[in-house]
Amino acid sequence: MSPAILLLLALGLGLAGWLAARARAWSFRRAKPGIKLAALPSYHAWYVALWIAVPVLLFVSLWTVISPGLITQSVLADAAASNLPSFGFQRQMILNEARNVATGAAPAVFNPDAAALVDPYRAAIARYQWIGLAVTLAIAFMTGVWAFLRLKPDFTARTRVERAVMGILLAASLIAILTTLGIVVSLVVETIRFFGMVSPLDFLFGTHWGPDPMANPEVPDGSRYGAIPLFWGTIFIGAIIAMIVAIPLGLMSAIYLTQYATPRLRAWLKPALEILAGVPTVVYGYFAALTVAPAIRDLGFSLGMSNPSSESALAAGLVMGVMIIPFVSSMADDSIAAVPQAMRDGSLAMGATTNETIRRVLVPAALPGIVAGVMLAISRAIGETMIVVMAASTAANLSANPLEAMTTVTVQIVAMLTGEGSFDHPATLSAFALGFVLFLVTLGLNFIALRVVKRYREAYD
Amino acid sequence: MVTVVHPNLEDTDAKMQARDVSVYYGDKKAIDEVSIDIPTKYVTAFIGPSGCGKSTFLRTLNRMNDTIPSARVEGLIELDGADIYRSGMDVVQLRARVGMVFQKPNPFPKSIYENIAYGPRIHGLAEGKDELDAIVEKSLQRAGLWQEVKDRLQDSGTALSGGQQQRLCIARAIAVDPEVILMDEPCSALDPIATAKIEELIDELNGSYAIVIVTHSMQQAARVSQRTAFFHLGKMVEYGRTSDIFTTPLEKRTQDYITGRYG
Amino acid sequence: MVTVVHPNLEDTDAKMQARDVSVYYGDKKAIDEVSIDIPTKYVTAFIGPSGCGKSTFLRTLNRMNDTIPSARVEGLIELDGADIYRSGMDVVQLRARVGMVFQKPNPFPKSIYENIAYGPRIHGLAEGKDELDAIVEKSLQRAGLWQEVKDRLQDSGTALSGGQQQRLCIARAIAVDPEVILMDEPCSALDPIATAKIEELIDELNGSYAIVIVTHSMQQAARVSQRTAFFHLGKMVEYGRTSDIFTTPLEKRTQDYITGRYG
Amino acid sequence: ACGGNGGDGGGSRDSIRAVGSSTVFPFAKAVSESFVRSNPDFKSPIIESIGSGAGISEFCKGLGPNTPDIANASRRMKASEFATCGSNGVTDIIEIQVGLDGIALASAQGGITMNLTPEIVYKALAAKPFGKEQTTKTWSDVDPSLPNKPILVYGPPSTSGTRDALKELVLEAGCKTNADMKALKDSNEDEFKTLCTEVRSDGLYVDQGEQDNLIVQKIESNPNAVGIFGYSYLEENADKVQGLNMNGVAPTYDNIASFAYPGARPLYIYVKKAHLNAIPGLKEFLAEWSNVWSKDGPLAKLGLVASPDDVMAANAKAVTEFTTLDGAQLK
Amino acid sequence: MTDAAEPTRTPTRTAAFEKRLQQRYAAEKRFKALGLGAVLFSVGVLLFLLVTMTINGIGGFQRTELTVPIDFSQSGIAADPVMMEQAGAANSLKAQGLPAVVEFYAVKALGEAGAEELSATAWRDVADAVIADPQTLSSEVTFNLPASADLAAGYSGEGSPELQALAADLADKGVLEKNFDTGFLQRADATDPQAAGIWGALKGSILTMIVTLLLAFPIGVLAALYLEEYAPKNRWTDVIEVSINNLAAVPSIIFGLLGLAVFLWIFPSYRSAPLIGGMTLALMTMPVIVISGRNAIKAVPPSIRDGALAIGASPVQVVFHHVLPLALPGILTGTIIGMARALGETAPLLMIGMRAFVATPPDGFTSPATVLPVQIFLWSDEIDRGFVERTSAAIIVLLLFLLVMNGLAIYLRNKFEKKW
Ligand SMILES: Nc1ncnc2c1ncn2[C@@H]1O[C@H](COP(=O)(O)OP(=O)(O)OP(=O)(O)O)[C@@H](O)[C@H]1O
Ligand SMILES: Nc1ncnc2c1ncn2[C@@H]1O[C@H](COP(=O)(O)OP(=O)(O)OP(=O)(O)O)[C@@H](O)[C@H]1O
Ligand SMILES: [Mg+2]
Ligand SMILES: [Mg+2]
Ligand SMILES: O=P([O-])([O-])[O-]
Repeated sequence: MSPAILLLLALGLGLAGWLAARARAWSFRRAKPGIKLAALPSYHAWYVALWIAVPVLLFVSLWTVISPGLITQSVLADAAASNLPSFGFQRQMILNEARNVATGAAPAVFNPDAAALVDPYRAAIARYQWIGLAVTLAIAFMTGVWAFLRLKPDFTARTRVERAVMGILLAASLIAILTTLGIVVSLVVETIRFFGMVSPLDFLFGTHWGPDPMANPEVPDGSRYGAIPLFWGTIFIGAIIAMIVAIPLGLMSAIYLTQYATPRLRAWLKPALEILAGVPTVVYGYFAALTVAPAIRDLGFSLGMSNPSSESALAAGLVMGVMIIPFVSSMADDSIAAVPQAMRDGSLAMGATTNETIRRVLVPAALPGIVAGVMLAISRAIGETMIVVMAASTAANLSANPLEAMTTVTVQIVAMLTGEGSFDHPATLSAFALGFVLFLVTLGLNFIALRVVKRYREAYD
Repeated sequence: MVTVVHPNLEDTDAKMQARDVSVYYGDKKAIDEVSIDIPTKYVTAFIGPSGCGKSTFLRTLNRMNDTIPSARVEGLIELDGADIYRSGMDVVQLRARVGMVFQKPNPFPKSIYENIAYGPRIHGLAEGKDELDAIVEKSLQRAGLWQEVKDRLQDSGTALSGGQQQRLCIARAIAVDPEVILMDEPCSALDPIATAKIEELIDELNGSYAIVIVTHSMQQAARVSQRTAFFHLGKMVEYGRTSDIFTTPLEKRTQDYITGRYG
Repeated sequence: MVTVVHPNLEDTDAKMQARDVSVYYGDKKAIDEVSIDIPTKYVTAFIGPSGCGKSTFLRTLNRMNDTIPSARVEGLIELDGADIYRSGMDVVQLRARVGMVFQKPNPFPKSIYENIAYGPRIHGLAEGKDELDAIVEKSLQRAGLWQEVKDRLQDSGTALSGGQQQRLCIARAIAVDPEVILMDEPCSALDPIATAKIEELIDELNGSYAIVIVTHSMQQAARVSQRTAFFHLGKMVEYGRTSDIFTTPLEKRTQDYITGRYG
Repeated sequence: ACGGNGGDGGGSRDSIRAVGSSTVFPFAKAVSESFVRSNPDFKSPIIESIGSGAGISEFCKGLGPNTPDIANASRRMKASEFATCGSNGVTDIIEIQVGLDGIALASAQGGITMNLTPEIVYKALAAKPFGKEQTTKTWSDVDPSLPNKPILVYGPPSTSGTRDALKELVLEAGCKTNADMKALKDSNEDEFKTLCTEVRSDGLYVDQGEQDNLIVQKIESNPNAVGIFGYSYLEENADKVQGLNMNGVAPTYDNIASFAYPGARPLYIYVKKAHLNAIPGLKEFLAEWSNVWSKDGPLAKLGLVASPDDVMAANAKAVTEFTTLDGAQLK
Repeated sequence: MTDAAEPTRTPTRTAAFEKRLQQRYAAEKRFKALGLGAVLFSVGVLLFLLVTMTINGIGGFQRTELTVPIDFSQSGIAADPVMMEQAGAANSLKAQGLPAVVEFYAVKALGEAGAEELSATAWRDVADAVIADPQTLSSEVTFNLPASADLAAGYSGEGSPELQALAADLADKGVLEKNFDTGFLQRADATDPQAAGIWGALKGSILTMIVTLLLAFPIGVLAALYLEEYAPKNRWTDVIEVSINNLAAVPSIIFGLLGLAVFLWIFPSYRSAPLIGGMTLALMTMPVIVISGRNAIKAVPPSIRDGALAIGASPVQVVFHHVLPLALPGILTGTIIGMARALGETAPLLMIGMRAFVATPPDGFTSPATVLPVQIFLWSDEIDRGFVERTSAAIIVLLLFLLVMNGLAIYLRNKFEKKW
């Protein structure tokens, strides 16, 4: 029986329990008019419904896992299965095909061997369907009756149901921890494997990056895994070039929007900035690769360079900077808004002009928040992938010339992992080590930044 | 005119003159046709129950309510005979001439020195470091703060106590050499000892500047001011010598307020 | 015990009894060993200067301060002789029996009907729509709001005027048929006319419910209550018949407060 | 990575998966499209371009739904790879040569033109030409007759068959022009391989990932750059890029078909026989290849050079009879 | 504010002060202009981007087609309606020589050279038309068939001079033109830009987003409720809070690594499937929903909670009857923004294989698929001029979706802002 049907069954049984329990609770009332139930009838109903639905759901999930195996076993026991090929995968495929036909998932068999198995499959499926159904009903009945018998006028059903609800809420918030753990574990495990092949010193301090995915994984060459050029490229593009664009423009935008723009103008310009923030990075990447990079190359020629790169760090950095503008602007906006009005009034009352007030009072006062915002922006920029994948290079250069090609950590992660990740080669695993470094760095930046912002906001409250 | 002006109020030089001033926040009238002369040589106190418009009116005097988009001023306000709301009026200059001290001390999050030096610097009042140092010292001295802070001018202004902060704000206002100083409940965030210091300071400054002080404490008004205006529901109800207002109020509302019947 | 209880206070049925109740916010003691009987048939007023702990004490009576994580209650509070802080006490039941009306009217942003019907619904007080309709009508009538809103029960509760909203909140509290009604400055956000209506309402409800009202207006306390407790700095200073407290206060602090010396 | 058929994780798969060469990729895509339109009952094959080497290594991981059915390769499978396959249970492999391709060296239309030889290419690209330090920066450093333009070559990464072909057909050939190196081949094969096939890593040779398209884009925008990619891309983009002569021979269809151009090489697909019955449509997919690979077929339009007639006939047979590959034939 | 240059200003201070004042006002003006410049630059980039994409993209919604009249009554091809219902219909038509018929009429209408440049799969369009309506076989019908990519390029003024000339020639004859390509929104990826469509990727995106929404929304809302309303203040809840705040800032590619290392390890056979993509993006979106959800919940005034508690509602009832309904608009706004971000996300999906070439739209959550942004990425690598236009067209489709989503979020926010 398909899980969907069992699911519906569970819900149906739950509903039945719900209705029965509610009727029961009402009957207490009718039996003794004026009696005050400890909980509303609907809570009695939910109590019983949960007691039915949860065990049934547990059983159903268990059953969907084990019943295919049971079915297959009983089919294999059938005479028609005796001449199946011995090779596991092919046999599995034939069985699957037969099962698909038997369950109606496929119209007909491709493989004649499978045809003979369709009927045994049908029989087995039907048999186990009945078994599953019977067990489901039995469970529902037992738990349902047990819960039902506990209903009394003074039964505190609400507290119990609410406890279940709280459990669900708690479980939902634990997913966040699980995710973080999942990230850390998946990164750490593979990173440790990588460092088993390549020394962390080579990785962190080497200056030559050129993993060879075809090299023999048994004899990894540590000298090919020096990640310094990647770190440099990442910092150069994300933390230097992009920030040179994003910080002044973002800050000035925030200042203009909060201090100068009329409400009408702001009503138009702010959403425009928000849209800029909502443009997917792949579009920026396309824009960088198609429009900005060639323009920068032409610029390189006009500067007399003999051979400017068409995937210069500058192109990726500039576009990334534009992408970050709205982010910096909104962070700066928040920080400036957090400076008490009294500061602004104090300065204006001294006869300062608006820009003097902004430059000498508001911005210095908001500085911790702005710096934290910039840190978040940097963490965003160095983790950004698509722009650099599309517009930066894969060549690991250690250079300070923005017109040269450079690569970044994220570009290399994508390069090493697109396609088949075979988890036993240092080239593939290096992506996880890079990811781990990236994770740690962005985590550090975020952590500090969030702390600063929080402490600093509290200071003015 | 709705205001009762005490008859035995002698004529003095008026530093500022308000004539039929009304202030609106959007559609709401917060000040209703107030006319008053701010004398050059005295301390004028604005008193009245909360929300009666004291702060609002005070802020019209140096156009600080320009910063509130919804605020709108009608009527005439003159400083030395020149309309401060005329088009072409230079607000920056106006505010340099009409200083302001706020209810909650609001030193800039900079050093004490920088707090004072800020005004002279933006207005270019000092040439060179020495002059600036001199201005800072003089202002702090006038504000009675010099002795307390002279050894720690580089400490942050926010590190001072509340009373010291407020005196710092007064020193800051003095530093740009204003002609009028407006104070909006300058002591309401302070303890009695700090309050006493500020009152002392106001006494000292009296005569050098035209001073307007908003206060919710009648005792304070009685102590520091020579003129008192009583506001009620956006109107100026009564105006006169402080001693007259407190001893022989002419209006029932004033009397009720002074005797604590409402507020 | 620190409280002075007026000697000629006759014994009445006590609906609630507090014995040596102290309340802490973290380390700070906000209520200090207060003992009081809340009579079944009268209106009891809590008066005292701001911050003296009136609201805090009121909220201990229906355990609304459970919602403040730092709050901690010591001592004994009984409702009909049963400790309301005992473990196993069902707070939900307690609050259904001890209703509360807040300083600022806080109707739910739902229809007027739903505002009233919410309580009976979650407590299962009505079977079917008819009964519920009846409860809603009765509650609104008791709160003196029926005439004004009967034609627009589906309008939002927030669309009413402040005074109507407050009466709606009282109706909402009545709808779950409580035994005690606690009111924390129910009129402080209202104009005099709305205040008068609420006071009238309290008069009408008096006798059917044990009512406790916190107020900062001595006039109001005098008008609506039969018992008054005066709080000061977390202590209950004096307790007695309202008429006695206002005419012959036994404690100096009470007298000072009543004559407007502080507060 | 997960073993066996236990539970749902092993699951089944009902669409064909082919991974590997970026050179074969456009042809495989076209065949897949054609296959889907002719056989709407089957699901669309999933084709990924990850390079011949990576494709074969993935292919050889084992049998089952989690491994690909087909490896596309722009070079022949190596004996070592065949052995790995065998040790993982992938023993019956059908090898199908689907056509020919040449590695073309090309520049933008109107860009740099040179008459190259394997020796020049070797000297310009080797990490250590003839065991000496790589010092060349411009083409004229390599050979004075060449233009004085900086060396900038976009080429295939080490996972690709094109790179292998570059090594074998061009670099090694160029390397062997030196007698010492030729001698080295017999004395120390490993050393020879390193010196002759290792590509410089100082940024003048840019390894462009598995995207021959990108290489075309890059050289199109840079008249001084040289790209190395499959002939099919040259043919596809004839309006944008021009082939560079090698030994005086231009990379054209005919020169490749006749093996006159030094970079000519066959393209293959490798199929797991064990999957033939298991994956619906796999047989039909192979048949589709043979339907379209002829000289005037749709693949030719995409730049595939058809195999010589005899080879084509033999492979057409392999497609219908599923003859398996004999490891002994491989190098 | 007053104008500095106004001459009526009476000098009241020293001349130096006056002069300085002029400079200060000039500085003020410059500063303001700088600020406006910064905003206008950003808006300008946005407009430039949108305009470029639109100009390029218009072509992407079109297809270069050749007009070929075919007289089936002469063709000898037969089709009985029953057979046409079946799957192999196209093959049967092929076997009956339909491609040859098409070619014959193409040569007739376009000449040898022109017929060469009919797309290799053009006959399939004819077959589709015949299958849709077998009656066509008895009449003469004029088809607009796709031209080859080369001829399309030639028509756009690119490619070899010969083809450009041929295209001009055919266009003069009125048999070559660009038409709106309805198929673009119905087909999946293809090698030939003339045959490529966006529906496969769009459907992949939709399926992926469904999974993301179904996972991230309930989990995010429940977690937000727990943290904001019930969580005791202790180390555990601190850990949860810190993890959520940090997750919101973790680079998306790291989520891709997680998906690759965890989800694909558990479900290896669902590589490239929307199910895995949706799960990965859900983890990324959940923190966004939690954070915006918490803010929305925080904005519900405590007086509402007090009111409900005071008539005896339990904490769970307070939340589900009052807080949640009131916070819902805010939560939805956050959800839409989070979903919009997920919809535009590319990098994590590259990690889990959603970049394979699949020629048909996915037919379920577990069948291999690609998504819009990945499709854009893949097409952007194609050199063919046709793909440049298709890429821009795909970007327009994606941006339209995002604009609608963001617009909806802004609308919701404005509509429900400050209700209290
Ligand atoms: N920014 C504003 N927007 C709208 N109304 C305002 C604003 N500021 C003040 N008001 C209103 O204007 C009236 C006068 O306010 P104002 O602050 O001047 O009173 P006040 O006498 O200073 O009171 P307080 O003693 O409490 O400071 C009040 O009703 C107040 O609500
Ligand atoms: N949530 C809280 N946390 C900490 N301290 C509190 C809290 N609520 C009240 N307090 C403190 O407890 C003391 C008593 O406060 P309470 O609100 O009970 O006074 P009150 O008599 O109701 O004053 P008011 O007339 O202003 O309402 C005050 O000092 C107050 O600051
Ligand atoms: Mg004020
Ligand atoms: Mg209170
Ligand atoms: O991708 P390749 O064809 O070069 O292996």
